Amino acid sequence: MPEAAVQVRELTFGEAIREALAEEMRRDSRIVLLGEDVAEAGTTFKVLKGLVDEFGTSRVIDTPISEPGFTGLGVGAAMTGLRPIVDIMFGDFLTLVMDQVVNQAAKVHYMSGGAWKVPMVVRATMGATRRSAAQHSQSLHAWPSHVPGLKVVIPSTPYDAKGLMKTAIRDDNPVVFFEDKISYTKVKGPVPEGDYTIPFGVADIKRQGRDITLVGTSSMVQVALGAAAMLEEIGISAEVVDPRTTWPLDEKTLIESAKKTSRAIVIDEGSFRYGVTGEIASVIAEGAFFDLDGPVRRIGATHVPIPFSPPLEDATVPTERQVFEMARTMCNK
Amino acid sequence: MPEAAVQVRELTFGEAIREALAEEMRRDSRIVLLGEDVAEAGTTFKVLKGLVDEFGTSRVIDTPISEPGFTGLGVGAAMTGLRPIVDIMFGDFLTLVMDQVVNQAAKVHYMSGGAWKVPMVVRATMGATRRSAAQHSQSLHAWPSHVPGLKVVIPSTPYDAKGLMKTAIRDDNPVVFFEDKISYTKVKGPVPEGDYTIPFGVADIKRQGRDITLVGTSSMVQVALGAAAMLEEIGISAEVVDPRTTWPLDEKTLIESAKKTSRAIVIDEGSFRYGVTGEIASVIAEGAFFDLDGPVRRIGATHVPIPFSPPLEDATVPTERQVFEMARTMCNK
Amino acid sequence: MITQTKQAAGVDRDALVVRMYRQMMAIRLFEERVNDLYTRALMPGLAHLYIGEEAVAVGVCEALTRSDYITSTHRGHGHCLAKGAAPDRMFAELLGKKAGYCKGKGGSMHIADPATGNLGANAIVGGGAGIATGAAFSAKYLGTKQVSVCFFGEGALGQGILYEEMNLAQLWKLPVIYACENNLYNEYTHCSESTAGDMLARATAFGIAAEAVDGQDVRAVHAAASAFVERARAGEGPGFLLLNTYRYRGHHVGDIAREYYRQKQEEQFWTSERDPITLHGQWLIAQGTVDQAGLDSITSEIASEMDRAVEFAVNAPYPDVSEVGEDVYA
Amino acid sequence: MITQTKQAAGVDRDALVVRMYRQMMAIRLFEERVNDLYTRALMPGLAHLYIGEEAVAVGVCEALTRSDYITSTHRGHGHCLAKGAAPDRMFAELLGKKAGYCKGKGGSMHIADPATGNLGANAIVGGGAGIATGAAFSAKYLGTKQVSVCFFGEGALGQGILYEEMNLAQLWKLPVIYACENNLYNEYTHCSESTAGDMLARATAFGIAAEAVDGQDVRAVHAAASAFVERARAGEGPGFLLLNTYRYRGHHVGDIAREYYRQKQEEQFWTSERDPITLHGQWLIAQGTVDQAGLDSITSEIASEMDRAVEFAVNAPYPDVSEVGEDVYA
Ligand SMILES: Cc1ncc(C[n+]2csc(CCOP(=O)(O)OP(=O)(O)O)c2C)c(N)n1
Ligand SMILES: Cc1ncc(C[n+]2csc(CCOP(=O)(O)OP(=O)(O)O)c2C)c(N)n1
Ligand SMILES: [Mg+2]
Ligand SMILES: [Mg+2]
Repeated sequence: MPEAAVQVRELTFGEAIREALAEEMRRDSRIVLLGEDVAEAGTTFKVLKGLVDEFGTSRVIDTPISEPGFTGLGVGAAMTGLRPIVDIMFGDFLTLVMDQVVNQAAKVHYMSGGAWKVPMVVRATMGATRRSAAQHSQSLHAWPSHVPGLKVVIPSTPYDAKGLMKTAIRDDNPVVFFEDKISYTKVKGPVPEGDYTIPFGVADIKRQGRDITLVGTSSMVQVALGAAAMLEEIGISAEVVDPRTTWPLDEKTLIESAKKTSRAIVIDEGSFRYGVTGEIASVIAEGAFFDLDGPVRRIGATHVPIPFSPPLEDATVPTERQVFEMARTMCNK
Repeated sequence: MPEAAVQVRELTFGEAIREALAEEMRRDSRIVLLGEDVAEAGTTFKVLKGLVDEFGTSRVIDTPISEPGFTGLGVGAAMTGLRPIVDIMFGDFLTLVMDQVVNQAAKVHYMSGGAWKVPMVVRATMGATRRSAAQHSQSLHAWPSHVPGLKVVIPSTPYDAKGLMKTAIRDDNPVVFFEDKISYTKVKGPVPEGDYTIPFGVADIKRQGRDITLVGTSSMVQVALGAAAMLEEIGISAEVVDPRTTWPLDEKTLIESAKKTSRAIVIDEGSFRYGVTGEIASVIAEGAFFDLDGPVRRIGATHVPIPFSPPLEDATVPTERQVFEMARTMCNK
Repeated sequence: MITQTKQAAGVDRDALVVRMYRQMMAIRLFEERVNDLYTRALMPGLAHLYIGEEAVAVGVCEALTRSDYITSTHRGHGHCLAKGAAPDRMFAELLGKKAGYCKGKGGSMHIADPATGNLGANAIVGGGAGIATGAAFSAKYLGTKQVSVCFFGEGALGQGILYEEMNLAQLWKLPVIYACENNLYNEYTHCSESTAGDMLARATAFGIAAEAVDGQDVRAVHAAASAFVERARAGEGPGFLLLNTYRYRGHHVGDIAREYYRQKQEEQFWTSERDPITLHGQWLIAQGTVDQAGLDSITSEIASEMDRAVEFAVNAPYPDVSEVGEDVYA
Repeated sequence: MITQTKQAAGVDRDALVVRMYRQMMAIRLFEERVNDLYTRALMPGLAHLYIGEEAVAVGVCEALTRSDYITSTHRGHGHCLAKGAAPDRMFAELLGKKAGYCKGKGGSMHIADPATGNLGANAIVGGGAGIATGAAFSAKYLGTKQVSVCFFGEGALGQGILYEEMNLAQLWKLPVIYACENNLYNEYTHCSESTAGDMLARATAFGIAAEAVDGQDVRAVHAAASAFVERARAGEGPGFLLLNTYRYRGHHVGDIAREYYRQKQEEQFWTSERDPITLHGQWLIAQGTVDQAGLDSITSEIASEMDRAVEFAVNAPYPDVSEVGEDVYA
């Protein structure tokens, strides 16, 4: 095999994000990172470890515990020449910054008739099963996805995370970027060195299949892939589609996959009701109705606050087995 | 006609809400009203006008402009023996109280294993076309509907508003109650004097029909009824279903109506994407798929921040004409 | 006419004090026309008039350069004009016309203008605090020497984010000035019912330099603002101005019957004894800087400018409905 | 053994000071076992230990009656025990067992107990401020004479809601005490990097009575807290206590390598010179209230109670998976 021009290494999801941030910060001195314990501690998840050594405390900035405060500051900084990235340690704390993100960042461009823009990234985490209980385990990506003016990214692999993060940073709009906590160290994959970007609104078919479409978001892509492997053993060929961004949404790929397979399940880790699955399932149903064998089905987190107790918490998160069983039933096997 | 035991008057939507609050406050001295300019001013919409005269400033309480502060205070008061009703003047300001509503109020009962409860009502407004622009016109009911532990009410008529408000106040859980601003004075209807309640999770069929189901929420019920009248003229019989509460959701009534008519449109005034229509359409599609002639269709507000300029703003809100056209196409007329 | 050039330092004193008169008068006459448009049902929605508070916006903005930043509020026309915006495009915005500063998409509560450093009015009370502080962060990071002013009403002292921002500003020595316009009322509630303790202490608690100023005295406002601006520009960190003032009219144009929340006598006291334009006019005459005829000619000049601006706006076209989907994303 | 009866007034002084020793020791030994459970991988998730700060919770809670309210934090075991909770059900909660205070649904960061007035620990920094203030609102409205204490770390001074609540509390003269535990660190950041100005002034700015106290001196904490509780109970409004203390261990049990954010010498100074239990024990002996043997027997008594509590919890069953859907709605 000829030596590849670009070296591809195995990185964890967290490493891929750090690499994207470091490369972008090298490229553009207007990028600053703001958040609690982002500097020497490198965040509580250690994802930013080392960045402060390279970029210094004027660009990797520890803030007080003031999520609304530093997010609001980020909006103003973005309007006036910087490209701030703010770190919301636990996505659950998005509750505190919705005004800055939704009433300010998302609307500034429109309300000003295009006069101002807000090139800002809000990094937030998502995902349960860390035994962190109800206020540290939520996946709240449905909320910003509902808000015109925002873009929302939910990467599932290290490769996607790096490329999408670069796109997010270079985007002139406010982008909310959700990182699955468990994936930080658990999910590994090939990541090219150096520069590449992945456009928003382009779904990725993570696995080709014929009999059923499994749409997964964030860590649920792994669950879908696991279920697909199980399904293969009983002769069902599942296609796994990862939208990668909830907004913009690649409706075409979703619809075409469902048309091809005639069945679809949408799997997401947010609370089940009025979440991401409703929109995606509706889009598929509207676009592929006459090619569908049956209704688009949905799996989300059990519609309860996330419990601390391990057996209870585990029961709230969608599993491979659950997807497998549903798919099998839908395929009449 | 014999004299009715209970007198029924024509009240506006706003008067019905005031009457419910007044009757409940008479019944239960633990109820207090907290919000900005709720006392002498009776809110900026004048909905509470007069309540302070009857109940005094110890129960109808003007607060500083501190939405997180007084909502959080309401949570604590609810846990310790009161039944607070907090007033979020514009539903857009829910952005400021999501932490108190979502991380605190909604989760206290569950996180404490049932030890504490939060009998609290958060009143908020919704609805556009008041020329109030992007930060004073949003309909954000999809967000709390996504949150386990909350109940969410979106009444459309004075009758429903009164009965549902009483249920909300008597409920031992946090309830977010959305009031359409335009309806306050514009929508009138019969309201019985005295006590009655309407259970949560029971949809109301506002109009019987055979050919198509129009699911409307809040002010969109009026839009659906208007469209139904237009459809009648061209020989299409539309059924109008009002879920009245997004959570709990009366799935059965929605599904049965769609099964009967074989077609459904869901109309809601929130931003189109990842909003209420996605969930309701999915529920209908999952439950009635094999009886449907085509996909469940959805109409929401144009997915843009709400513009100030009248012709632009008017273009964002679902209209009778839009519903009519869509229904006609679906019915092949 | 709104003078567009501003040089805070080295400016001729006479020109400055006359320009401040002119600017205050421009705001007054602008707002009277807003009220008129509302009364004649020509303006969609509502608006919050700045009448009575003119010395605040003018005194502060005359201490700034054109490229310095401001954030403004729901009661924002005064800030906008004082920072140098053109009345015709402002009226156009208030009427939802395409020629407006925001192409009609923002309206009264969201006028923004990069050319004059106006980061935008804000309909969320306290909503500009983060933006203003962030602009100061940029200025410091980029070394531009710009200063940022955050205008807000005393009602915003109820919003926690203000304290978060003041903490950040003082920690990082950001060039931002928090300009608290204390007009005594949060909508229909007196500030004494909503504000515990001492207002100035709300800033000094964070170590921020703070000063109370007579907000009806445009020269006092200008002096205090200039000192804070200079400090901030020199890298010495944020300041907090408590500008004591009064709004003559209702909370918004529709707030006519106000007796239930404040006395007519109170209003009369301020309008007759404490009017910033009258006081400054008297001073100008006493100083011999201008005579009454000079002031009158300023007034009539501005009046005709405003009338032309209204006419422009009334006759300007609405945006095309197809524009509703534009400017959502950059 | 955790003494359950508390009468703030008229209590025998000797009994009080000995009980405070006992309570502090109970917290210390409880937390050591938590760390042990974590190290042995028996505890799901993480926990934030209160070791070093015992005098704060005990000094404050001994100034309260059982029906007075508290809100607590992510570092909440100390408050919970000091307010009278039973260690066995606490350990059970930490292990996610059905017998826990929250049936295993809350875990370390959410223990709540109506029987002892514990409104709950909170994993949102500053998240208890509203709840505590609301409980004080209820107490005043219902005339129950209860007092509410809001415990929070100095990191919560960064959260705007705290200022909103202090404003409300002072405006409405609510019986709430804001107990700020200043252990110098917000996670891995020193408070001087996150807190501008003077901490006490953050409360006095609202007109709230405030006092700084040596948080390693349980008697000083108790005295200051008692004075504020009495004032509050008498209807004179809120108070703010700045309790200067130190956490000996990591931010959470997994935070072992701490050199990058604080010096070993600093830790050593506090543990060897400023340990609240050692200091109070020495005082008790010096006063002749108890001798060393007496203290030792308290310690061993508590140690066995804690061991039994751990055993109970370890052996207790998990909730049944079917319970996941219970307690969502009342
Ligand atoms: C967060 C928020 N809460 C409430 C309102 C409604 N509101 C608009 S103006 C206003 C009063 C503001 O008072 P103040 O800050 O003193 O400004 P003033 O109107 O006196 O200039 C209120 C409560 C709002 N716009 N935003
Ligand atoms: C709103 C919010 N932001 C951030 C966090 C993450 N976090 C947990 S504890 C902590 C530090 C708290 O410091 P302090 O309040 O001083 O309490 P201490 O841990 O020192 O007792 C942080 C930042 C959180 N739980 N909630
Ligand atoms: Mg005011
Ligand atoms: Mg601390």
